[in-house]
Amino acid sequence: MIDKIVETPDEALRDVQDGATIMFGGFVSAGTPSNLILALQRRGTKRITGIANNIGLGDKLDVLCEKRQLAKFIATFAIRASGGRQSMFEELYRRGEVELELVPQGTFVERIRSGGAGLGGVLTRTGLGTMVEDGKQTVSVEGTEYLLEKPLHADFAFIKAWKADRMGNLVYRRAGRNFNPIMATAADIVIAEVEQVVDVEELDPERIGTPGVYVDRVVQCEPVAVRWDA
Amino acid sequence: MIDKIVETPDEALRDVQDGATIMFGGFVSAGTPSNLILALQRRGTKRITGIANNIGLGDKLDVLCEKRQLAKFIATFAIRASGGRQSMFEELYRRGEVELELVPQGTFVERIRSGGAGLGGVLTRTGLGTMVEDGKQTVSVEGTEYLLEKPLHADFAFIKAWKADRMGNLVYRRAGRNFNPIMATAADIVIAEVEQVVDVEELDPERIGTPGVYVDRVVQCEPVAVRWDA
Amino acid sequence: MPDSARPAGLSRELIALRVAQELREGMVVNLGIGLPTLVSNFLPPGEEVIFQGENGVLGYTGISEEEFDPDVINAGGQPITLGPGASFFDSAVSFAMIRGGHIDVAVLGGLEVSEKGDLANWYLPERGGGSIGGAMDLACGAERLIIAMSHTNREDGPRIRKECEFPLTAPGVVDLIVTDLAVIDVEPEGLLLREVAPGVSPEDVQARTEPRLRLSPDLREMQL
Amino acid sequence: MPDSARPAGLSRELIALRVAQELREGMVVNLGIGLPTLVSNFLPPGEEVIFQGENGVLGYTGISEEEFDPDVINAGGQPITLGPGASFFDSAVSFAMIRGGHIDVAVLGGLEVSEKGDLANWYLPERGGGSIGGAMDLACGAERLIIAMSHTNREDGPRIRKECEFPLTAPGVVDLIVTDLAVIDVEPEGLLLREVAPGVSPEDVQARTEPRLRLSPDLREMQL
Repeated sequence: MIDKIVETPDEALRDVQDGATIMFGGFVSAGTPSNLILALQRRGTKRITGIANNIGLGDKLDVLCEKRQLAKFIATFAIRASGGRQSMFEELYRRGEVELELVPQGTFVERIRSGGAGLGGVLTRTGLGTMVEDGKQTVSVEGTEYLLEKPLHADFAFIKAWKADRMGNLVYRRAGRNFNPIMATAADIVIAEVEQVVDVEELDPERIGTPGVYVDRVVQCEPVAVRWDA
Repeated sequence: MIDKIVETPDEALRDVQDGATIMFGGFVSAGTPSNLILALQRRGTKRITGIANNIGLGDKLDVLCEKRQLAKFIATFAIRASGGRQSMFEELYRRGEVELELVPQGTFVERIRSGGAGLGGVLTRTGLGTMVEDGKQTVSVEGTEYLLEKPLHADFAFIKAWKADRMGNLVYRRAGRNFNPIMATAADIVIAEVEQVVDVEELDPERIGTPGVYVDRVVQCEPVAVRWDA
Repeated sequence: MPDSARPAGLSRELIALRVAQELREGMVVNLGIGLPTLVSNFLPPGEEVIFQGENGVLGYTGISEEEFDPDVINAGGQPITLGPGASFFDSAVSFAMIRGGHIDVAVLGGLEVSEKGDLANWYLPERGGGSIGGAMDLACGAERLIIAMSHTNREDGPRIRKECEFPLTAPGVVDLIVTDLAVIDVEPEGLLLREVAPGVSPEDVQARTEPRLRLSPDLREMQL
Repeated sequence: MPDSARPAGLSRELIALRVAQELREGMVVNLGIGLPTLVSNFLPPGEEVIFQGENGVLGYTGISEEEFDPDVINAGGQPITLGPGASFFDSAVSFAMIRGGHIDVAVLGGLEVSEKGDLANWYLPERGGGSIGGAMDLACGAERLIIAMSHTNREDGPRIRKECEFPLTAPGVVDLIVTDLAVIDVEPEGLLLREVAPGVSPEDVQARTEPRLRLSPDLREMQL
């Protein structure tokens, strides 16, 4: 019988090694695998290349900067207008202790999808005529120029869903989807933090957002409270 | 108040002109807009470029061959091993009266998605080393060769869903999804045939498969009975 | 620097109200972070404008005052209320919608706009970095791009310039600029001053705008 | 043409049974139209193999005998039964799964296979045309590709050839060939005969195979 449930976030991260490339689902408060991020902090894994929509002030991922666990980060939001305050990430970035690759959000998700779908990359107009095109190949299709953006793939994806069954089928809740279903397709090992584990008969086949075939481990956690202060 | 409901399939097709390019959702018996196809037959529109997964023996689309309404068809299934029987489409194709572009199914759906998502095309390994690559550009990404497959876009998409509301939000049923949600993104005018029109409050926001912003017209029809005989 | 005292100009709320007048029933509209977020507050009651959040929501109606639900937010991370016919989807679907030209109007904030419609709004020079978020995709993908911003920067220098000095978000994309002082169309022939804020003269606006403005034959005071 | 009478070989059902032996619990498997469809009938009871239909279904268990539901079909258009944990999705998601290497095993029918693992199975020479369907994507995308077919064509000529004569589905993709006469591995060094059907000799197989077969040191009769 297929059973992908593991007991604790720490056990779920058992083979995450120094130097790993890790995708993190979530968009600010929605669908962020906070318990897995905290377990990664406890584990102390070093020289991580992180891939997530946002890192910075108020983001759970900022905790990975406390002990300088990050070597590089690929994100769409990183340095934000936020008065005088700055995140630990911003501080490390300023000191040159972490590398940052800033990507337009549509390109970001499409590069991940491309990595998960075996495609050679993304042909997009976004970023043309801006700093984003620096050093990149362009391809002309019927007289129109497109930027070639390369696929993203990772060793691990840490994602968050609402419900799961033992087969790893995931159901998301509202705007908790965001990058989670896409990242689940683009990593060697996919670890899902969920609020509830239910019997395999309980999930409606019409509502499954990530089929279990993409998921390697499922861990049930009390959601870490997130508050919004803009 | 937004209201996209029209009374009859014939009214829904009011501006479909000779020479139109039309996408048709559906995979054999599932999610096929049979009532819209029959209305198109009644309308007698000529020189159509059709885009659909399958045309041939037992397919509703074959009726468009009775009065030679098709100039060209882009499909993944067209000529099938089926004993001595042949479809009207196959007969016309053999006589050179309709042009056929055969596409691998993954490339087919990805080209449509690309057309709907403003991308410049698809970079895929599928088709390399086969007749499918003839005359096409290849692009090298980090030492691997990919075939560049161009986006598909249409004047109209005829799609089929289970339920709709007045805003054009669509809910699909089981394997009735197939090409419908993707085609809904890639045509100037999208016409949806549905089994039920319900109040706008009745559709679960988590279950909407095509948001109403993609849909121009909705028509409620008694499903045309389809039988499976392999 | 302009040679006269800066006129008061509109509040952020009134800029949002003026932008809201550009929206019509049935339009699909994305509101950027900051000032643009306020636009949803100023729609005529019952007018069905469909707001999209690029984080994967369609059909929200405004900012929620209810208890915070971390999964019901817009792209600014703010809690939102849902209208009838709302739906949720993932980020790939969301940006396919944006890049594929299915957003009728995007309203974004701006740091600088050039007379050719170039937009700069992602790089924060004072911080030596920035965030792109969905801005580049929205700027390229939306059918119509409205920039809502203060007419001048903190030093009272012009934000509407011959060329942007800051790194671009996208070249040649802005259709309409709504500021605290004026409403300006970006046209192939250059910038066209269509409306001025109450108490503001065309000369006041020109004095705080680097490129030459053409005056619309129908130039008028904003109706607020 | 071979110089001896053709041995009887396995029925379609027994070929399917032999293919089923290659599957393990937890594997994600796509069964092509025709003979491969029969494979799901021959799994040990309770073994959770997850069958994918490229039309947008995962977790079906077999062909249904119940009343026909037009929306519950596999890629062959056949009515299916659903197992626990089944799910539905659209064709873009389905082919992202196939092309992205998330299908462990695809079982397809074949017209010809070359000694380099080239597959030809979409073009029907007798009809002057064909259908590609999902075959090219499955052939390129699946982690392991098993071809289930009759060892010879209608004229008793070999389907396993030095070079395919028919238009290719994909070059260099086949891992294992299961026919009514034999089980053959496609290896970088060429074809390796692993098993023969009951009552069939290695010589019988070689006589009906164009390229030279190497004999596995563990060559044995199929266990059915």
